[in-house]
Amino acid sequence: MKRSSVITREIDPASLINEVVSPQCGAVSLFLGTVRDANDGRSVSAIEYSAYKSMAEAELERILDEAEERFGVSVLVVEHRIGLLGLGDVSVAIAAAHPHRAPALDCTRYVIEEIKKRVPIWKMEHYADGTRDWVDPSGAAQVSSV
Amino acid sequence: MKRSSVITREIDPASLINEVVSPQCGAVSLFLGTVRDANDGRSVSAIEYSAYKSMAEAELERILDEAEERFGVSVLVVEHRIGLLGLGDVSVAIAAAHPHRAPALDCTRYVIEEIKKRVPIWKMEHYADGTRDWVDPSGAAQVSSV
Amino acid sequence: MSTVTVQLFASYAELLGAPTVELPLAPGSTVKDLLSRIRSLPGASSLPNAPRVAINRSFAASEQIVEASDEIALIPPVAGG
Amino acid sequence: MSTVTVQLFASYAELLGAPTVELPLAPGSTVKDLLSRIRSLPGASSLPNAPRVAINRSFAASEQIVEASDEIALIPPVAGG
Repeated sequence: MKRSSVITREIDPASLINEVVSPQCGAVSLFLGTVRDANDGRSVSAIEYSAYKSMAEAELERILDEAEERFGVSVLVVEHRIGLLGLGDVSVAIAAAHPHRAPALDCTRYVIEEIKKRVPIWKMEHYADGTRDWVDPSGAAQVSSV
Repeated sequence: MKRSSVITREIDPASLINEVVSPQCGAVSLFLGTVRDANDGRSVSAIEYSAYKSMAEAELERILDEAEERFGVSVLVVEHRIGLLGLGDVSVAIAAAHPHRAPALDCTRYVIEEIKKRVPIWKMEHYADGTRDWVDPSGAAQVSSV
Repeated sequence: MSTVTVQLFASYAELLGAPTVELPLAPGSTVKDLLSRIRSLPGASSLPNAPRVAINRSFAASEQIVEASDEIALIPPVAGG
Repeated sequence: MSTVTVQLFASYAELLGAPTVELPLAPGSTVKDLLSRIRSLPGASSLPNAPRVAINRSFAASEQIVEASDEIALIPPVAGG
């Protein structure tokens, strides 16, 4: 059972856990990305996530297929939220279950690393001082925003 | 905020998540150990966990201190349940939060690996055929049970 | 000569002032050809040297041929998670 | 000569038929000395060669001196998680 989606509603970590827990699996690994109040020394007040939704979902599906192939994890759910998120809100959740712990843990890490590299989702950070900016983790020239 | 305990009530993963999520941390890693329906080719019906409780809690505390020192993770909660657990029940939960994902993930893995090595908790597996046996992951001579 | 629509997102949509641009496409054009056409548009001079391009929802190599029926998008540095 | 109580758990408690055993302790005795006394008890022959010992809720080395006031326990192979 593998599933991924890009959603606008709130992510409910408990329901993801319930979705993957089963008597066949002895280990569940859950990763949550949440909106942090600071980035690069600037005070953040909110983050606006946007996506190329159809490609983001296709790319997530490819990542889950790779994860299954690499780690043998077939119980794997990913949700990425887009829209305006407040501090502490969950932006991404990855839940993996496996009979043994190592594949569940390895798989979760793989999925979050790949999401950060290649899923077409962007964030515009809103700062406490009223300014905002696109986040560019690649370190390429920042495009300054309004 | 670090906390660990050996408990007899049900573990509620959602409440552990709520305990560690904060606007200061962008990453939460949760690991759950659950009761699996099979082990070493035998069909398991339940697992009875017992502990040297005072030492288990002391050892957990030492593990959390080491994890904080190694990974800089100071928001870290561990609960280990003992007693008779049914299939799919959560036996252990580790929740770690950190501003960045790598320390949160590394920390969770460290804690579960150390728990398995040195926290004085034992399981007696109950099998579908009515027999039961102590689990000895060390591979030392199994002490056969009733 | 046909016309293709290129989708723009996030900072790139802001730079070019629109969520899509229409471009003429000569038969046999590659991703690279398309990019040099895009670069001549107003606002596009601030694009990085080799922005990532997706064809039909997959990242494309610069030598890949672009078809008029393709779904084409320019992908700014991603920041998901 | 004083007396110490050794706590037993799980499979070890089952082997020795009790959750604790009382043992005489000569001054200056080490963990190793204690273990050889334990090994002479009924049921203890099935114990592994060097079972882990905890003194005051920490694992102890075999040369550690045992005091009469110590909290002593034999730790079977752990299986938490």
